[in-house]
Amino acid sequence: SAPAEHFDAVIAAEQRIEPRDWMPDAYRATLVRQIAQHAHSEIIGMQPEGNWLSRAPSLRRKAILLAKAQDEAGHGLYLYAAAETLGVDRAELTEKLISGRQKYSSIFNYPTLTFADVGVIGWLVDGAAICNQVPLCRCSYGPYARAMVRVCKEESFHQRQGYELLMTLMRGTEAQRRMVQDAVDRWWWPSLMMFGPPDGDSPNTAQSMAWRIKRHTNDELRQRFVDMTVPQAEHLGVTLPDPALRWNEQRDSWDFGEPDWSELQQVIKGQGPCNAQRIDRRRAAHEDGAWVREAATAYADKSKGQSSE
Amino acid sequence: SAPAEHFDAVIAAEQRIEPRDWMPDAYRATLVRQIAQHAHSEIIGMQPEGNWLSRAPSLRRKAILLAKAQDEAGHGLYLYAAAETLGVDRAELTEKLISGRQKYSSIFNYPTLTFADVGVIGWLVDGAAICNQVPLCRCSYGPYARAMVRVCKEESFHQRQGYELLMTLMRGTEAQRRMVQDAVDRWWWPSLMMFGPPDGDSPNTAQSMAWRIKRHTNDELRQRFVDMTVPQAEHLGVTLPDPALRWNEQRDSWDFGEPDWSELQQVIKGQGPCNAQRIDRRRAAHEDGAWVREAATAYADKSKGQSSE
Amino acid sequence: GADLSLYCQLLGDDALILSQRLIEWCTRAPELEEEVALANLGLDLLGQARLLLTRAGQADGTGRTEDDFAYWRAEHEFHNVRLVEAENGDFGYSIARLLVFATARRALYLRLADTRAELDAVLTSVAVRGAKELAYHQEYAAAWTVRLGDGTPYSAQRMQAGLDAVWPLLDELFTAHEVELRLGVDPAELRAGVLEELAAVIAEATLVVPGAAPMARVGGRAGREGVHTEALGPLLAELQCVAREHPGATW
Amino acid sequence: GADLSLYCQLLGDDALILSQRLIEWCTRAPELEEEVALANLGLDLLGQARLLLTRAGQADGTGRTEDDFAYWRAEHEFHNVRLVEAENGDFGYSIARLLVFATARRALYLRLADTRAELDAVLTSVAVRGAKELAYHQEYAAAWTVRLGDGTPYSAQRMQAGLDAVWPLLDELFTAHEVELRLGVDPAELRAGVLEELAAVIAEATLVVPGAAPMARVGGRAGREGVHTEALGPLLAELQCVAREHPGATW
Repeated sequence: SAPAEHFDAVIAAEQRIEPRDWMPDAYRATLVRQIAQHAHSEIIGMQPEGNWLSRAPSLRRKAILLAKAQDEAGHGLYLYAAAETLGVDRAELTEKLISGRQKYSSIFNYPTLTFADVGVIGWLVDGAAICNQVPLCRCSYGPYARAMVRVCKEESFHQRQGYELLMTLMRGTEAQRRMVQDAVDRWWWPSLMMFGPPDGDSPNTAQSMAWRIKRHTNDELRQRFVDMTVPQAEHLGVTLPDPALRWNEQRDSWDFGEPDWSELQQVIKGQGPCNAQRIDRRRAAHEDGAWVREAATAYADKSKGQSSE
Repeated sequence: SAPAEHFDAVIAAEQRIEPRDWMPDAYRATLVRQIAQHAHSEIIGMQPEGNWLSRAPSLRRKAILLAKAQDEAGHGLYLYAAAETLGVDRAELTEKLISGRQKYSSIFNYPTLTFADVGVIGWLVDGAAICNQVPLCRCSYGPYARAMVRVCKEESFHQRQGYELLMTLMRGTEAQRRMVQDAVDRWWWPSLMMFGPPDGDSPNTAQSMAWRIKRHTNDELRQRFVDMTVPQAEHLGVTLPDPALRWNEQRDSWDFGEPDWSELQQVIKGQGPCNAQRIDRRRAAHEDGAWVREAATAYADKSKGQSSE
Repeated sequence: GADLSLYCQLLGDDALILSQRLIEWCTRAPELEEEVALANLGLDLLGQARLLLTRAGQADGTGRTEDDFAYWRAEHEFHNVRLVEAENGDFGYSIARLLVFATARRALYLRLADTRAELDAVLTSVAVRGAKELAYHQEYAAAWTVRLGDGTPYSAQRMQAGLDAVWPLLDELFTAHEVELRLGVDPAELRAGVLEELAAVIAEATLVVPGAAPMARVGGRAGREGVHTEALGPLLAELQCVAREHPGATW
Repeated sequence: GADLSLYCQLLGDDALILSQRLIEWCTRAPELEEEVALANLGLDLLGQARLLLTRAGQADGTGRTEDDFAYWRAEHEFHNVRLVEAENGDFGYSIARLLVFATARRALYLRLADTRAELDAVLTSVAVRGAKELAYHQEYAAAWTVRLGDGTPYSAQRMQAGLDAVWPLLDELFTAHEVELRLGVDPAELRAGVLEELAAVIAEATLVVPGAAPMARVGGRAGREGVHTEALGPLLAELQCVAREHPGATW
């Protein structure tokens, strides 16, 4: 059919599909799922760092962290808006999040236990997110690609701030250095797992790549992240908790060990240290705010009624 | 009438009226009001000190404070039980407390701002309470008098613990001594106001004394408290914030200044620093616990049903 | 001088403590747009607090930094009004407090921004910028006051309850501390204008201006004199705990 | 030795942190009788914590006091299981946690109280007394579990939700820390008996034994290894704030 040919041609030409264009149902469903999960991750991702907002040990760090939380809420807004161009609405996606029918990135189901975690999340978690997201700036779906351009710009700013915090702590007291190393020990493996299962266990990758949603396999991105991060760790003076980590001359890359996929499976299944807590918080905010949203709607309706009189 | 004569005779003979005895309606109403207010004061009085339970700076002090809070809940229980012998029930009194129709001692509408406040409450507030309450051990209404015997014994234990805490702090650091003096500055005048308005403004005193509920006027008790406390303050090494305080050879008593009755009036009218907070907390506990009490009742009814089958 | 320093602490502490309360809304707001807005308000106030506390440490010659003031003072050394330290309550209470604070503080900043009566050039510049920020805070709070007041019956009740609960704390904003009198910036002069602005918003929200009397002071003292409510201690314990666990550390 | 000290810290930290959570119920309980009872439970656990932490400081020769352990350790130096640090939730959750903890800890104390296999005379005496106290805790929690489970439909739902939420934290009570293995007191041996006791109470409460899987560890570590949840930091900040504001002071 003509619309299907147009779709294929746009994809092949590396151009953008726009909301009014025809698209295969499966393409739409894949995008809705992925963009929603991404939006949910921004919103849930406010919690682990938000945990340190009230306790940030300097006013400057408090301001930086608060600005970051604000950015993340903003990213959530762009991404929900991008998902809405595909014919779903934000309220529906929120319902799916708080009822556990849609996922968010499992990394946020780990606890933040010291202020150094804030830095390590900026460095490793935002770093891994950027590896995942930069290719999405060229994603075949226009609104998503454009949202990602904005998101990536801010994320890399956050990443630099996280690294800068860690540099400061590593130049600080013995206790501060210990905090950083401990945070790295806890976050390293979960960060590697952010790229998803090994390629052999990732059946949807091929289709997503054919649709130019995804550009690289999970293992390619993971390797890119490791190669980028190892020298940064050395510069920082921390040890990555992987005895198998060594430079491979032939591959011109770092070899690294296997993450504990069974722990990831537990977390994905809902048994992570913070799954219940994260969803509970989001649900409580949603439920506690219901009367406020209802009031806003009622007021808007009244105002509309008056202005049309 | 015969019962009225019996009542008068018992009062005159300094004996006890018991629940089944006839008593004038006004006597009953006065006692219900006074015992309920007393019970409410025990329960609300848990809050100012309870505020420091989680932060007590040594485990020993934490244990002492927790035991005291437990005692106060216990006093509330005895006193509500004494009120119930007069034909009211605890649930009804609780409703009156949280709807503001019955009062509690205004002293608990002041905030506790440092750990020294815990000691000063023990010393001054419990001290003033004891001055008020010791004569109540000889009150004409039996159940109230007996409850007071038990309460007074524990209160004087609390008072000694409070004083001992203050002695420790006064032997401590400069900051600790400053905390004690600051707490004394804040609690001295409210403690004096615990004895109620000056005798000239206390129209019910005469009737209560005739009924042998009350044994001394407000001003008599206030003087007794001042005379008892001034030497304790000297021993402690704190200054009582009253420039008019001086020994009166002729009266063989301490002269002292006039409390700020207008501030007390504000607090009594509900505008104290903590009135809203104290009642809100009690109301929240009551409302949050409603489902628990309902469940206990439902279970008790079922069990009764089963055992009578 | 010492007076200017103390005055900067009065204003800086108000901003710091209210910013800390706004931060608590983060991940708890009724809508994502409110997450963004409340964080933004918190950032503005935090920014004002940093400038004011930094100025306080310069003005008295002690060289104390913003962090010295925020993390290393005891509760009785904080000079904020009791209004800003109260717990957040529900969204209605938080909006009511924000409305009252932003209206009063903007009026004050506008007065301090008047260079004809300049106290201090740094303070003037904080006030000029702060007045612009607070205009947005005031608008935001007013818009929500109206939406909630004229929304559903339930929201009207909660918004009214929020205003009623906040009202007793209003008085302290207009009760001069001695340093304000010495510097010739008596906030009592702002009272009538602020109350008028508040009354207009409350009327538009179809609500009633509360009649509640001011909250009593403690032997004549209140927040400005370091006598706070029981809400401040736990707030400071949280604010200060990490910094105090690592004395002398740099972050 | 160091092992005995660490073991006393494991048990002492559990008691200390749960006691701190019980204290939060004070002035918030559903009934005055519960105010008295929960304070009583908190006092018992606090008493156990004090004896155990005091013993810990003797056993390793450092002479650290109970207060040194409670007030001057950092979060990662606390060894309590994650179960005891979780926020109180509603009365149903608190009762569920209490039931689980009291049942498991009493079983452990009964074993430690067996003088034929005595590790340490002080520990034995704490265990003997503690087992008696915990028998009351267990009875109290069981009675409420049954009342709520077999009370109203709403209370049944909340009690079940409490059990469901607590269940993933059960596993850690039976997962041996290396020091427990070295001392020959593997808590895994208690698992079957404790689960049986719990199942009997839950059956009487007409509720269902939850099937929830254990909460994941973090790179293999959890509470015993100093890797806690986000609930512990704020609890410790509150617990420690006054003591830390006055280093070296005596109370």
